[in-house]
Amino acid sequence: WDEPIIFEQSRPGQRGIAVPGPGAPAVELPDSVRRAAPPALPEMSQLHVLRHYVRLSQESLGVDLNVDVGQGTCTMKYSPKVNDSFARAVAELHPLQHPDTLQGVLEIYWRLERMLAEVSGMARVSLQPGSGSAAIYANIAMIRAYHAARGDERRDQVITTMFSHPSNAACAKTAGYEVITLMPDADGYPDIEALRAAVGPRTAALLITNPEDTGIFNPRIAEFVELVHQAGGLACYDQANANGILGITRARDAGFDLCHFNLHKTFSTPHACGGPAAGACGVSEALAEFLPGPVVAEEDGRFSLVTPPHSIGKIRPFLGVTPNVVRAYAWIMTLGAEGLRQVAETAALNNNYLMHKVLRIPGASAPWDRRRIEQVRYSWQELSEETGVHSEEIGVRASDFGVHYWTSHHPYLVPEPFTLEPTESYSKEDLDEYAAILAHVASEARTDPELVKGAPYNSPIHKIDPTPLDDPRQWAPTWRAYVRKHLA
Amino acid sequence: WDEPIIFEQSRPGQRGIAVPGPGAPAVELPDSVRRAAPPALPEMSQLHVLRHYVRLSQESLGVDLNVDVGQGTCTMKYSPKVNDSFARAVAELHPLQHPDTLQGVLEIYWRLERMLAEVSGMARVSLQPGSGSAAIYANIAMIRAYHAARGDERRDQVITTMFSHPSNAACAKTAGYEVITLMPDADGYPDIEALRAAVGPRTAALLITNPEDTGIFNPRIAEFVELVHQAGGLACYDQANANGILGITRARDAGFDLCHFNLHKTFSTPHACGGPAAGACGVSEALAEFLPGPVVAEEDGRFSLVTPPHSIGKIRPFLGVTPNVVRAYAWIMTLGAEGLRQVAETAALNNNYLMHKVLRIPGASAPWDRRRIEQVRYSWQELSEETGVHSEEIGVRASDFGVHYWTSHHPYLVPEPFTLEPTESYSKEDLDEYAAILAHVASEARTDPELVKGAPYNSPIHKIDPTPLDDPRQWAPTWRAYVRKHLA
Amino acid sequence: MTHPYIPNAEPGVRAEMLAAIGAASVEDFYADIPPELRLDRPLDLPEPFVAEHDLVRHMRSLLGRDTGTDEALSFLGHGCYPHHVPAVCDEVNSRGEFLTAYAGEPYEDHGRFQALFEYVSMMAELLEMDVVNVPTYDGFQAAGTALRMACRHTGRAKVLVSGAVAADKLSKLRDFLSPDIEIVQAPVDSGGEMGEVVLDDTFAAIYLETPNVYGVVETRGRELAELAHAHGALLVVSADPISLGVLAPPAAYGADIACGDIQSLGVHQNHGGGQAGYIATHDDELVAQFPSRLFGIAPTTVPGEYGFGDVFYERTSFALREEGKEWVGTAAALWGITAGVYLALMGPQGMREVGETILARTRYAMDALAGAGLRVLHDGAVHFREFAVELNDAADAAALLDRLRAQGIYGGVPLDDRTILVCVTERHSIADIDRLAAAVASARRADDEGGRR
Amino acid sequence: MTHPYIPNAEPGVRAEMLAAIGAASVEDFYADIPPELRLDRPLDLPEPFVAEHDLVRHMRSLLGRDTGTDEALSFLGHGCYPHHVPAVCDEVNSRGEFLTAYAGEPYEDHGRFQALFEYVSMMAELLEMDVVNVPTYDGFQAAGTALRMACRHTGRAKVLVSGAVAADKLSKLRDFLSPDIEIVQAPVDSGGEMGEVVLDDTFAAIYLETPNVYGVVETRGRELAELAHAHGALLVVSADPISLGVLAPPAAYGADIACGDIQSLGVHQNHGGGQAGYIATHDDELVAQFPSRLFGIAPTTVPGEYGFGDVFYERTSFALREEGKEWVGTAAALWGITAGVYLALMGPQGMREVGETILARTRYAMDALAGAGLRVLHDGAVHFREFAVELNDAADAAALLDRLRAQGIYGGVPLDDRTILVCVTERHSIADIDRLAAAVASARRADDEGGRR
Repeated sequence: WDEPIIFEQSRPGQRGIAVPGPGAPAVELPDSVRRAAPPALPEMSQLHVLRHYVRLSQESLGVDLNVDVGQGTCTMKYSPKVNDSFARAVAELHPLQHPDTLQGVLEIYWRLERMLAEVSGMARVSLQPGSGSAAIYANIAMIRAYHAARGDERRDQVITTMFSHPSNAACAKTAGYEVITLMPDADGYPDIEALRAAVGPRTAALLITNPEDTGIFNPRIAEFVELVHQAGGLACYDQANANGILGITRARDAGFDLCHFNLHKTFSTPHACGGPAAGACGVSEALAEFLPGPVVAEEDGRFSLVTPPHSIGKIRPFLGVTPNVVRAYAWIMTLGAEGLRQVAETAALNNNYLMHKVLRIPGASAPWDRRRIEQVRYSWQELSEETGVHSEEIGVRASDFGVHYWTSHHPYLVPEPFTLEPTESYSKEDLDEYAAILAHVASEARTDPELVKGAPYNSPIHKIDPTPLDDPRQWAPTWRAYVRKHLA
Repeated sequence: WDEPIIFEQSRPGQRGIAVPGPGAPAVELPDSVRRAAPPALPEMSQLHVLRHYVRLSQESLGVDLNVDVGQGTCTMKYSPKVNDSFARAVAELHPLQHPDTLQGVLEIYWRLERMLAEVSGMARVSLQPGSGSAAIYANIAMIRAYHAARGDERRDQVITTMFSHPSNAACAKTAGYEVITLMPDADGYPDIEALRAAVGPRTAALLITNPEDTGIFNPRIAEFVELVHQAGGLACYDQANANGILGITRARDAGFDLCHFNLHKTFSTPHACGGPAAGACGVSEALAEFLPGPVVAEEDGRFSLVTPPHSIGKIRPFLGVTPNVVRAYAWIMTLGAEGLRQVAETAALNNNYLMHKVLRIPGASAPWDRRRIEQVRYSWQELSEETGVHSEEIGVRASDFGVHYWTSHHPYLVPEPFTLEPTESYSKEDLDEYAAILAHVASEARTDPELVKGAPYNSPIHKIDPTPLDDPRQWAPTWRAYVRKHLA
Repeated sequence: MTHPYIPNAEPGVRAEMLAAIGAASVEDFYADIPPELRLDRPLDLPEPFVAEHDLVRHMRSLLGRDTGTDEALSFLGHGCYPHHVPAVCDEVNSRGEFLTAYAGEPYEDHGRFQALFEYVSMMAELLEMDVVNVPTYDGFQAAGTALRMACRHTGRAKVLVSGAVAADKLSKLRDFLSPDIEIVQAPVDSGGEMGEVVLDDTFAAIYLETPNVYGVVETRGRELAELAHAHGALLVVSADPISLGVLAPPAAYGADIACGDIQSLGVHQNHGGGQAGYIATHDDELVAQFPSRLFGIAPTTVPGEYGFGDVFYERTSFALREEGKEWVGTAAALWGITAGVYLALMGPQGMREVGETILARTRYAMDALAGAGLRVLHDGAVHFREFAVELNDAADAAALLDRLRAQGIYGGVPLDDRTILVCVTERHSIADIDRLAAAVASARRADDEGGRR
Repeated sequence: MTHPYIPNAEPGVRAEMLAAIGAASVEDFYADIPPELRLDRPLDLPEPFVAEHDLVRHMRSLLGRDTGTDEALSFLGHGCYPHHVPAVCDEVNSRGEFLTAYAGEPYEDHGRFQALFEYVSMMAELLEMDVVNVPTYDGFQAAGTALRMACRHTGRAKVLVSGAVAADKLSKLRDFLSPDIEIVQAPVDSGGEMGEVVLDDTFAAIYLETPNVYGVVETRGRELAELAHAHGALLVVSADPISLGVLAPPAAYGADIACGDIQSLGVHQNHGGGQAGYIATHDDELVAQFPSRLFGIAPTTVPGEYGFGDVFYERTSFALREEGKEWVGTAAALWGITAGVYLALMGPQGMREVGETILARTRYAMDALAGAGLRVLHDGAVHFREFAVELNDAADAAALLDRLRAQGIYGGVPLDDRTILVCVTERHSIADIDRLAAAVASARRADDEGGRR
């Protein structure tokens, strides 16, 4: 589709929907609050609005459509359609209804909190955070509250690792902490000597992902936790990469005090173009009193809301992202303990199978010769040096074949990176197909590098010139700005 | 997408859904009824089934996506999404529930029957038929029953016109009638002299569309009806083309005894790849006793089912295609009398505007210089003679631009035909765009006829070789047959 | 206000378009309609709910007066069945592309053609027959057409129809086979199967259903096929496809035409609006007798690519008007696509398992209701999904069903004053069946006590 | 049985893949996990419902214990609002392509980028500001970030916050602005608006809401903007976008940052899961302070073609980790797309009309409840959608709400023991409001009688 910007389709006098009339006397507004001129929204008939968005939807590539293994660390797995039907069933619930009228949804919260506690080994879980990053932030806020409650105000540093998700560093900084980032050692593991050097009386916490975004599991993780504990700090586990270790190893068993899950990664809720997502915080008994409130309590089969005594307060409005809580609950309930373990084992199997295929592509490598759990950060360094084609360009060309391809977060510690995470959802044939696409593009890079650099050829648009996006005089974050700067 | 046939994606041991176990002792089946070998259905995981069909859906062009004015006579209009939500609300109703538990849906039937009676001027309406053609058949069955009830067994002929939908002829033949088809006169109207010659004591009925599939309204329609009545026959109005005359003129007012509507055309229910559709039969008081049963009766606000005394019986199981009945009801209820008239007037406006544009394309014509109501059967005769490009080829090329294009029913009485019906749903810009596509293809036909003949270029597939489809040794109406004939 | 569904009713654009055409008003377009046929008043229709929210309120208020099978425990079947509908079936058939597509060509509608081709192909595997139609309206229509096909094929005008057929279906057959085809009804034997029949060379077909209207699985298919064939007639069998993971397909015992309804394959009950009919034959001369469209696979100019198109289009009324076979119209294609999704999800294993579960639960329910004191008809036969129970006195059936309904149980479909048809699928848990049996037992105790008083 | 969600758990393919890799078993992949960290037992989780139908039964049974606002007459608001959700909004946001897309590039996800660009562009028109973010989590987060943006921009660490803010929102602000930013709360005047405030040059911002927590439309925005600007501070205004068809946008009276929640724009209540936050500024130096992604339009190699991409990506934590602004994660993009669909459907006319209807019905409800004997707080102010009523005695609020709930009415949100916040939207008909008033009047009569006894 060559679909114009919606404003270009506006036609005065058209409308997409009619609104009930007041049925009561109109209210006169004082000039100070009355809108002077109507907003320049598009005017379109209903079919035209629908058609526009249906066309745009077809120009987007969801899990439902592609072999979505190319958005590494995002755990793009099948989000079961039946669970969407349960999510729709809470559409008309108001969060502040009397609990007597919400017993079903409260029970689901209560059950899911307990199931995630079992999965992580933690004592209590909160489902309030709106995402993984928000859960990381909530964990940091609890860490801050914990130390403050003990009068331990000196602790102003948080330690994380370079291959932990950037939100660990960013959330800690937002919460007022100085961030110390450990670089990987020569083996690709977080550097324990660097940790030893960093911990001390100023250490509030360690925030660490494991396996990291390289897919490498840190075998000395318990030692890391122990070192931080010895220094009086807390250990907080970013379990965004939990998909390969469900039922295999648990956060609390390695000594962690806090952890979080992304329900939209590990527990299958849809990614929704970037949210609504949902996060879960798990904490040890010692930290339970700081959980964001309210949480669900049960007594004699009746469910109610209570706020923990030293709650950090609200992380978001109301109880949580209920449609996703319901989906995640249903997902676990159709898998059970054995199913979760099959998820993990199959995610690891798929990842290792795909790695086996990718590493056979000349020019591809996976820095550090370590085992990987559920994802791999690869490198095209060799191919790039040989052909001058960069990883980003390979990604754009890969999109011509109907798949996603992600390089990595910045900075590119692994040179010319790309990150694949096949999850448990894909078949062997899917993985073969994805590897074949990469092999094909890599071979194009050798035989016809300009072909790769000129991509895309199969997109609604051609190669974008990004320079205006970083130039304040030219950038246009809205149509209004574009009209002013470029069309006026 | 280059999506393989589903059988090619099968992988032993996979499954898309699990089934509840028996929970009770198994039943041993005698050999005579036990299936010997499992059916060779595909074996696929749930995501893979979903992905396959989502991809196929994207390779289909519905009203939601295109300027759907090229499927003339089909009245491809916007099917409002809100009405789908009402249709879903009847998903879990069983048709044989006690009427006390079905008062809502029965009231909707009752109300819609009355509204369609008002729209047509008829006394009673049945919503049982599953489609327009099934409604035509029901009307013929009522005609047969009517004459039989009067002991009038001589009437074995039905008269129709060449530009009435083929189902009028075909249903009449199926019901045992000899079919007489009137050809248009030199003015493009059904030939009244031919009718005079055809009517007589053997005439059971006239089955006629008006406006016909040419978009031409027969101004002597009342005279046609009168001639048939004088001969003792009944007059039955195919109102598949009613979209341009809602609230303008009514079947009963022209003297008709029976009529039918297609709810999926005029009343906006979705076409669903070719059904489920829904039809409505309207009849005069004299024919009400023959209606298919049951119909809904009302007494003191309570609704029940009754079967007319001389009902022709069942046309289909149960009461009708309820999801579509509900949709059609909701559609009328959001438009009202004024809205229906705006529908008609705008359908006529859009059609005449598009005709104005199309007739400016060199090589296009609209045989007979008559006014048109809601559609036009055009001809590329001139273009075809000049360039050797046929109407079908122009249609295939038009599909490259993301629109449908329909020639006409057989036989091609209008040479090199194409039929456009823009309905009320499209904007002026949509019509301009469609006309521009036709103009562009017509100009291609002149400058580069092989380009047009080589189309499509923008489809998932290339030009089809149709010869095997008519050769019993080669045709493959199923994959099973294909494997046997072509892959074995 | 311009209605959201009618963009060009907006006065500005309307004037612009009229000016472009050179028309003074829309009245110009209606000049062919004589004044005496013009309606000189607005249609007498209710005031509309133009605002979507007002419409929603109105519709919810009406539809809220229904109490569906999702709010009760329903054992209603008799042609419309409460099987589990996989969410993926709903997802696919509510995709706007499929829901609002229609009759496009094999290029821009390649996906629609492929989805329907795959549906017929999966049905073909289930049926072990090579030819299956794009769905006709429903199982009633499929049976009617199958019998007309048999008559056209044999040149005969008489059919022998099983006595174990629903009354409504027989009504449809009578109407649809009129005026030229005679229906002879076969008896039902004490076991609930088609009884002894006498055939001669004037019959075009024997028509058998399995499971039949009583839920009885017919066991003498092969015998009837041989009988039919010995007289130059065909065996036409109506079989519910959801049974065919465990039951032999009609072709396996010699049927020439199979037919039936596919509502059981992933389609909601829809108050009876979810029906769709299949007709299947071998790849023989019967192909010429189909009125429906048949979609076939065809090569394109690119080797290895699959296109699709109509097989033997010249059979149809679209091609030949009254010279075609019966007629073809807009029937139930979307339910065909849906049934295809269902079969692909289920696969061979799922179809076997669902059949086994239904067989076992049906038997369990028969035993449970017998235990609750009802007489189960044809208790010795194998039943699939349905069975009939008989009460002692006329009019008992309605009273029992009323009592059950008061407890939120739709106990079954009354076949007559004293016979109830009970339907059990994989959706009914053992606890559901026990609940029905307990409610029946208690209702009967209450009746007995009522009788004693 | 191979689970339908885990294809490669099938033993055959698993073995095949292990062999290809050269691994003995999946244990090989876990060799880095020390034995003492390995869980030596299965997780202790409930028995699963593997069959989809069994899961559906379980979930329906749980969810059936809720009584939603579609089964009651609800006047609950307080941050989550029952506006009409157009069916087209649901259609678009349930499209699998959007529902399951994530973070692709501007080529294969062109439609996602365009839909979000159009959302921010339509919000920009409504707000009369040139820069709007891709949605953050919710209005709480938007307010917190807007205040942090103001502090970063001004280099100050103190904010003056309206006293008419919901308690939960204040809790969020306290947590989120810790530890470095001080919150000073302004009083509420007798009219329900932000009262007199004293500002000095240490303040980064004044934070105002309109309509505020009491539903009162603030009228002194311009005055506060001037006050803030006089001290080198910013005015941050939280405004519900559904009011902006009739109410002046914050930029019109001088606000520097606008923020709020877009749940009112076509998103269901979702038990509070439908929230999403917007933040808007002029195209000035504040752009550098956004943590969220900003999608901009960009040229491609083909003239006239529009591409999209991130504006000033180097602000974000994705680019700079802790050196970015706050953090960016997976927030609420789909609700942004949905709100865009809503705004496109409504257009300028629809937005004006819905605002007028809400204003009129809110006033009608205030008068009706006053007529039913309740004291309406801030009765002289213009209210939009919400207003508070006060009861005579402590704990009366809960008792009244209990009585109403028994009649199927969710009467409002208790702000404290004697104050109830009542919400009225375009979904509430005059008859609905009359029903509430009558129920209140009757409950109070019953109370009075109870009191007399």
